[in-house]
Amino acid sequence: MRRTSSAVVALSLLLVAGCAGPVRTDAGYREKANQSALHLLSAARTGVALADIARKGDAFTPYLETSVGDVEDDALAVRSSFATLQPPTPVSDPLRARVDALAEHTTHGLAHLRIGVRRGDMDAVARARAALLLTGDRLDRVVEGTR
Amino acid sequence: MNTGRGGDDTGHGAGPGLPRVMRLGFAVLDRQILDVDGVAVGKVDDVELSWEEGRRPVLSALLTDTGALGPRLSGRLGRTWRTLLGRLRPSGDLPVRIPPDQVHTFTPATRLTRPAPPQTRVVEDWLRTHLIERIPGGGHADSDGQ
Amino acid sequence: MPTVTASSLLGREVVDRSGERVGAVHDIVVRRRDDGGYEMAGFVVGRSALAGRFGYGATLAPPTPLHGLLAWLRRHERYLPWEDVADIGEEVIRASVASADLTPAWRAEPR
Amino acid sequence: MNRLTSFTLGFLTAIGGFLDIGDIVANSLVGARFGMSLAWVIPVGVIGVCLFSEMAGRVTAVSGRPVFDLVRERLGARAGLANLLASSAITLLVFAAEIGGVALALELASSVHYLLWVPVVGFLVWAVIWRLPFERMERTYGLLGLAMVVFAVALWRLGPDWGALWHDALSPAPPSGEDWPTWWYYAIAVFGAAMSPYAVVFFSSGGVEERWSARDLTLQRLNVFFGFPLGGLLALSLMAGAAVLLHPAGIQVDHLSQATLPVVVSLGKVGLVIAIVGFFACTFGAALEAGLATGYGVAQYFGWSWGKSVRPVQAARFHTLLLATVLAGTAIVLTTLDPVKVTEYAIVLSAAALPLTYLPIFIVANDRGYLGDRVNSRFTNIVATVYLFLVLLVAAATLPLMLWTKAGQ
Repeated sequence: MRRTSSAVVALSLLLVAGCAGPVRTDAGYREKANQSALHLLSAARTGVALADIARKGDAFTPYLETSVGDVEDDALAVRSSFATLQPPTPVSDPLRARVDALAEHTTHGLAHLRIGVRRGDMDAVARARAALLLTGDRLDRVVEGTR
Repeated sequence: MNTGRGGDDTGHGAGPGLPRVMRLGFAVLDRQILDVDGVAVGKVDDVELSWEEGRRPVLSALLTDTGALGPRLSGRLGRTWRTLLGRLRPSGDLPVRIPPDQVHTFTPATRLTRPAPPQTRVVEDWLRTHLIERIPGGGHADSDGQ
Repeated sequence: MPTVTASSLLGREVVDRSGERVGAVHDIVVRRRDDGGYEMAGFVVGRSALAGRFGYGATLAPPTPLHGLLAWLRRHERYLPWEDVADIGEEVIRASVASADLTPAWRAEPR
Repeated sequence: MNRLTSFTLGFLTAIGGFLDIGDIVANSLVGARFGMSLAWVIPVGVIGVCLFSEMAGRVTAVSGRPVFDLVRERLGARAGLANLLASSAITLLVFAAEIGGVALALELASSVHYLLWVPVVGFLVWAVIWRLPFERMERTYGLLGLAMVVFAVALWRLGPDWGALWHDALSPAPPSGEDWPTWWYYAIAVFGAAMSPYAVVFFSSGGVEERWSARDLTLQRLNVFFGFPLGGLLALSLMAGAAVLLHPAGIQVDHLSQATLPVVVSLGKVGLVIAIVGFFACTFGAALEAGLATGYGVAQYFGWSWGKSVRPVQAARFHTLLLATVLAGTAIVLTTLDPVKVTEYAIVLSAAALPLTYLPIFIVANDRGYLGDRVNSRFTNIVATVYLFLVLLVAAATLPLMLWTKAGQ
């Protein structure tokens, strides 16, 4: 009983703490940027893998649509929550600009991929793949640089 | 009359038969009650002891049903429990009493020599007639499990 | 005819002749009479709620590596036969003997 | 049915029945994020669940008493009720996670949003519990769950560097960029996924439903001791597939679709179809188990008549409770909480709740009054005591780690 109620309290605390709280230091901001880049990287690389699968005809359209849609939603959520973070000092401004731009590239790339998959347009899928691959590598460098 | 450390001395029936000496909390309390047909009646929610002045107390009844369980869940939880049940069954909530001479064996489950007392089936019967019987297939036996 | 429920006896405090605390009621021992009814034989009294609640001492043996631990937890366990009960009160059960005279094993009771 | 067929069926059921949404999510997620560095937890969990199920199965077969019967009996009315409430709450969460998992598998196959599938799945689960005989229900979903073998085939087709995988598995430390508390937190998740208490409650209650006797004991033991480790191997191949393909790419598993990537990349459409069938069977089967486990627990605590093998009209309270469980579980998923996140919490909390059911079983497995000569052997007792301390440690560490790591973020 006591365990259940404390679990409920813990859960609600986590849900509150999980949402992006205010960031007061540049180091804290870097950590948030690192987390956001990690999630974007995961989304972009998933997009690349799905594009490969689509081009080889290795999966059915409903699967591809759902899978791309899943990571596109993730990337959009990361992008909007990162955009609402206030950089504590101007020192963080370049990092903000970089991650923000890469977030935009990721969501765009995934949107193009989704459109291409749905239309069965393999040229569009190939273009989206190339863009996501490039974005992924850049995100990788951000992740390494903010560790 | 010392029975030593023999098997029937220890509170468990090695087969049918009643133990000579047993611990109530260990061997009786909170055990499943099954009636003569093997139908689950409830748990031994409490045990009643009574005595005549100057005599040893004797085991006078096994108590079951929410009326016996409620007081055991004392504290805040127990009080809530009692209020809740008071609302469900306003007609007084006396526990169901089972005289010890109706017990065939105590462990591992309390087996009775009679069918279940009717009071133990009030909620069960209500739910059956008002809900379960009305869903198609309610009377269907799960033959593979038999 | 006075009645009492087993659950209200379990956990009740037990003191000896001089008022010194022996422990709390862990279990109630009953024995079968020739007429088939069960009568009270005595109380198992102990201090460790953990060991007492699980019911060690009857058919239940502690798992091999925990023998020592359980024996240690049960070191205060005593058997209080009905003959040595002076009074069953609302709060405490009073014994008519000194706690040092009580034996640990409930089964060693002469019957 | 002759003994060999019955053994084969039971054994295959145990392999497929081992996996559920918790195993799928935990092992893929951990493989993608931590490589093989947490692979050691799977054997620890599998040995634990074998031990736990064997004790519970033995007590059930010899005495006919399932888990919550014993919980009430050994812990008493109050502690037993507290135990029941905590266990039921967590099992309900697991049930919701499984329903969400079935809906997600259907979404992958149809691209119809999973929330639209949830009521359908809820109804199907209830209908199967209501009508399908116990043994057929257990076998169908266990056998279909064998489709998860596709993950082992996929791993082999991916052609990993086995030496490197083995080396990673033998270096239990967080990979760069991850800290120790998070690593330990996910170790608990993998442990909780392998050693799920609801499955043991279901297993022992199922023993009563199928009327095991001491004679069935050997068969049950064989099923457990061979089936569960092989199920563990499938869990390991889920983890290894993710470690080989997703970990180097930096892909994290936040969705069921990402867990299917190793199969689709190496086996294409055929692999995808089989994997979706496997997901469906594992999660649907586990939804049935978790739903029934909630009903079993409550009915056993109060001593009601219960079970699928009696006609529903003879177990009205039990079936009303099951109906309420299905409705509550479905409602939890319909709140749009992410089913994958619900799963993560459910497995971690299951691990924390393990002592609640493990301890009473362990105590009773040493009661000669119940088991006569079939009480735990000295060896079993030593191993079981080690696991007792392990589950207590896990239970104590879970909430602090959850808070410290913000649930593994």
